[in-house]
Amino acid sequence: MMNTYILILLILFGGAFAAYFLNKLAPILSGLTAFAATTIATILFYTQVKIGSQVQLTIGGINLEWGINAYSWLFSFIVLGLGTLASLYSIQYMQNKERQGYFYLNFLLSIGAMMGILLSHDFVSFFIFWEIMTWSSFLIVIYNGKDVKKIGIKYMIFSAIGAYAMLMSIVMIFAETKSFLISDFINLISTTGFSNHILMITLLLIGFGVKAAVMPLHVWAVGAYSNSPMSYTSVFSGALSKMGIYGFGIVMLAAMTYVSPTISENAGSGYSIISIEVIKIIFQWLGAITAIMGTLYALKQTDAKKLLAYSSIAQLGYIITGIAVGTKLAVMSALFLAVLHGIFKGTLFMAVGAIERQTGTTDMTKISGLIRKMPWTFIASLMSIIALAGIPPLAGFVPKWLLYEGLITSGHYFLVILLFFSSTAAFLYCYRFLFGLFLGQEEEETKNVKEAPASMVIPMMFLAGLTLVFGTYPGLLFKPIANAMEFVGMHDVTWNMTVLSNVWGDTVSLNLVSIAIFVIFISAALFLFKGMRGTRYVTTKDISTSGEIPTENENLTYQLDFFKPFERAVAPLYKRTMDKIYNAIGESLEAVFDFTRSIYTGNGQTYAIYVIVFVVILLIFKDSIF
Amino acid sequence: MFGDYQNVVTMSVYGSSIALILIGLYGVLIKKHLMKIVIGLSVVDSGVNLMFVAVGYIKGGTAPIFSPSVIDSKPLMVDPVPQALVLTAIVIGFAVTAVALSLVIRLFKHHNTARIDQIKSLKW
Amino acid sequence: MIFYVVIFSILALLLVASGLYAIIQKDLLYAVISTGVISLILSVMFYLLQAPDVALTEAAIGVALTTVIFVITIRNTTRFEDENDNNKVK
Amino acid sequence: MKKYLAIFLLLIVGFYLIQAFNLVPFGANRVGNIDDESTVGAYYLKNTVPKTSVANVVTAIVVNYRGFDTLGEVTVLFLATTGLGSILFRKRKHGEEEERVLKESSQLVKIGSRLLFPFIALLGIYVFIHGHLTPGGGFQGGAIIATGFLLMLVAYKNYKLGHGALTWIESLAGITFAGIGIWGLITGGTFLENNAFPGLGNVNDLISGGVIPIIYIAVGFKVAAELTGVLDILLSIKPNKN
Repeated sequence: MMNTYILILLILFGGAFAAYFLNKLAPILSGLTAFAATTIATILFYTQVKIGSQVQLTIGGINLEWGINAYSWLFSFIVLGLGTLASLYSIQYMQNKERQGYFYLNFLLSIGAMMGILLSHDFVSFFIFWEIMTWSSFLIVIYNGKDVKKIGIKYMIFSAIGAYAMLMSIVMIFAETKSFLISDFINLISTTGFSNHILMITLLLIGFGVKAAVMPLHVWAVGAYSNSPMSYTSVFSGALSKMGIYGFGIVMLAAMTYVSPTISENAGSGYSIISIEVIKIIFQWLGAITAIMGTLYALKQTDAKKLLAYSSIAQLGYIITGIAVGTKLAVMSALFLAVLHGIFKGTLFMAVGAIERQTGTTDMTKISGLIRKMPWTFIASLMSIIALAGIPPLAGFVPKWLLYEGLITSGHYFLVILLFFSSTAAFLYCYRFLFGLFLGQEEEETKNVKEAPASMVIPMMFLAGLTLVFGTYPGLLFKPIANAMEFVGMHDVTWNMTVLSNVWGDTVSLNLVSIAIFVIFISAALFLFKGMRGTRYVTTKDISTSGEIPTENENLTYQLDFFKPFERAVAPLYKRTMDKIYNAIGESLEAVFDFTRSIYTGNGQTYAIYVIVFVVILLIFKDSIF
Repeated sequence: MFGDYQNVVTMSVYGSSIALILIGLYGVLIKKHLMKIVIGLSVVDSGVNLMFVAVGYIKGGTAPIFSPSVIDSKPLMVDPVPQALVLTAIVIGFAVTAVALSLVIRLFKHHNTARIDQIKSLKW
Repeated sequence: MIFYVVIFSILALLLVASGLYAIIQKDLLYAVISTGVISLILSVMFYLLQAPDVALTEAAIGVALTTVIFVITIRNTTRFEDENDNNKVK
Repeated sequence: MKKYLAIFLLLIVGFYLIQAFNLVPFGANRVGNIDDESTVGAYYLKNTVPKTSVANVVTAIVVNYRGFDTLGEVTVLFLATTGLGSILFRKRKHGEEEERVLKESSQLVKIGSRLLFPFIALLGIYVFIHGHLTPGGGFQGGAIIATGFLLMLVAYKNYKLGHGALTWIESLAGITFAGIGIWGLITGGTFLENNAFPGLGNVNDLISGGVIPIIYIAVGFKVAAELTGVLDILLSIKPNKN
């Protein structure tokens, strides 16, 4: 079993370096290498590795453990599945770009590191793989070479904050439990003191929160998601951010829900429950605020990439709320959404990447009416958008239903209102995305655009098809999720293959819903096709302007100020961006640095005087010091 | 060996080494010209070397060399260890001075001045 | 032995004097020559302190080579500590 | 203001330095009884002649007991030369002759330098060949030879130094030093093993002391080459034309 783990990692990491060097021979080879490596790793993983297998290692006197459990098994779907499809997609997407060896090196390194994170059951290897993941993704973020200073440094700073927080927490955990094993951490956390407990959990959650783009730590995400090549962004947003959720889940679910019953028996440490509750409430609200703010900012964007990036942040907010609420239904919905978000956001980023490759831009004000040029991309986007918006019969409906039900049954009514508002507002940007890119008038510039090549369409369509499958048979995903929850201590999770039900006895048969919708869809399509014959195509210039002649400067594109009234309504919320707050912090830090500069003058002689002053102080007080 | 004048010798040897160290340090701390700073460093170097050798000196001792005439008589010899250390220190001091001076030349070529109050590129 | 006492005190006085001169003198060339003098006196002192090896090294490296590289540096930079004085001589 | 602060601080430092020197009275016997080897100095003084048959104890310490240190020291010198070369590196224009910017010396200086140079070199070589018998050794001899070259460099405007030869001498000398050390490792068991090579011989013979004279000769050549290199680099800078 050990050999299989090592083999999988060896294939991914070795493939990374092979891809780098094969690029010298022919750039296409490195893409093929990446695809081969991910495919082989996937096949190997799902044929050779069994859930629950684990191996003990002792390195340098420290007990380490590698293994796979039901919980990490669930996340391996996203990592390996999305990794394989994205590497297939990359072959054509990256075709004529420079430095492909560099790209694939880091691509495979980050996928291998994610697998390593899922495989490691101890904090040492966990942290090492975490850092490899951070660095490789950082190197891809700066791959384009533009805005490196702004985006790359932002990402690096936040990653560093997260990593240091995590490292501190790991060291504290080791000091408390004398072990690096995650299972020991989970079992022993209830015995630690109050302040240590809070500090360890908070630091760990900061570390994971950075990757999961929780509200105050999300600033890096938009730039990083939109600046890296889209084939990687689908992995970045789809899988890499889920590593944050993975860690979040470990801390939240295992260390909190699992242990709290034993604490309540131990009357002396009742404060631990309070601390858990406080952290839970904080993160519920942070998740909800993240969801709302992400949605609102997504509305404002005119760039499709940034729109999707903000949408990712919003969706991650839902997941975090779900996990932080901690009831069975909420957690189930969160895990479902985690997998599903990987699927539909991966598709959407791939679709945007295809559009970028074919038209050269992702600015929604510049392109429109691509529906005729890129029908397959449109279908994939449409399905993913429907899934994102949570409309049946596609899979997005399932987690939303579960989440609302979970929140209402556990009494979080205000959160429900927030999330409901957020997901309603999400319809707006979903519509804008579809309309801006695919519908509307055809532009002159996009006249000669063709559909993306098959190797890019196939992954998209495959993932879009998955949303349909999971929408009709959510039980396929409920099963591993239930196993995973069983593993982290939530027993007796009930689920049904095709029927959603709630505690009040309402049931929704997804099969029936699907059939009904198909019937409506087909009849509507028949109706539309019949009526479409007489459609007249007009150019963009042919717009009624109430008799006034538009000047050259007037932009008549629909995309600009698309939701202006709505934006005006929620304008107060836009005022305080997290960016501004961080800038204010930065400015006040600079004042501190100015003070430091008056001590560290950069003048060697001043330093020499400091040394001598220090020596003199030592000499004068030598009797009291030594 | 020096009889009543022991204090005079002690003061002249130790005192001059302390004086050299302090004078050199003063140059390093106060002088604004880079050459003066390097000269100060070299003066401190000299003072420290003198201090080492003086500490190793033994009254009435001879140089630690067993010439044919003294090889059997086992005379009193001064401590050879500080001398070996100072030997190294002098050569290294030369290397340090050479590199420092080349940096001075480089800085002068770049800024057209060798006064540190006028070279501001690394200060704020 | 009064001879040694006198020699040591004279050497020490010369040492301190040339050290002060090396630091105070504004003309760097004189200051550098003064460091050469320090090395020379030191070399004598090392010899008197029964360290002929060190004396030889100091004589060869301190007196000759260090002084020479200082002089070469002065040739390549400025002669006076106060750089406005450079226009006076030349 | 800063000046008086510095003087004040230095006076305090000086006060404590004087106090420190009070603890080590000048001229007191700190080596102790040589025979009971109570101090390092006593050990060296007692064992140098019987164990290495080198007359000059300082040489024995520098080259043998602390041979590693000397190897590092030679490396530092080498690095200083290299660093100097790289700091003062100037890209020569195509076809530009290497030329030192010096005034033409008078005939007297030229002839005198030429006359003196062989004797200076001879003195230097004498000093490092007899390093184990008399005061002096590789560093001193090398420095003396370098002063000889300095004389030639200053006297003759276009005195050509064979850079290839300098590099070769330096490298060979360095390799000899390290090679002797490794040879000791092979035959005697320790790095820089003393009697690995020609045998110890009798004290005060020219050929005695094991590998110590050989190493010191190598060091002498190396130091001479390095110091000459330093001088050559410094002399070949073009001053600013102002």
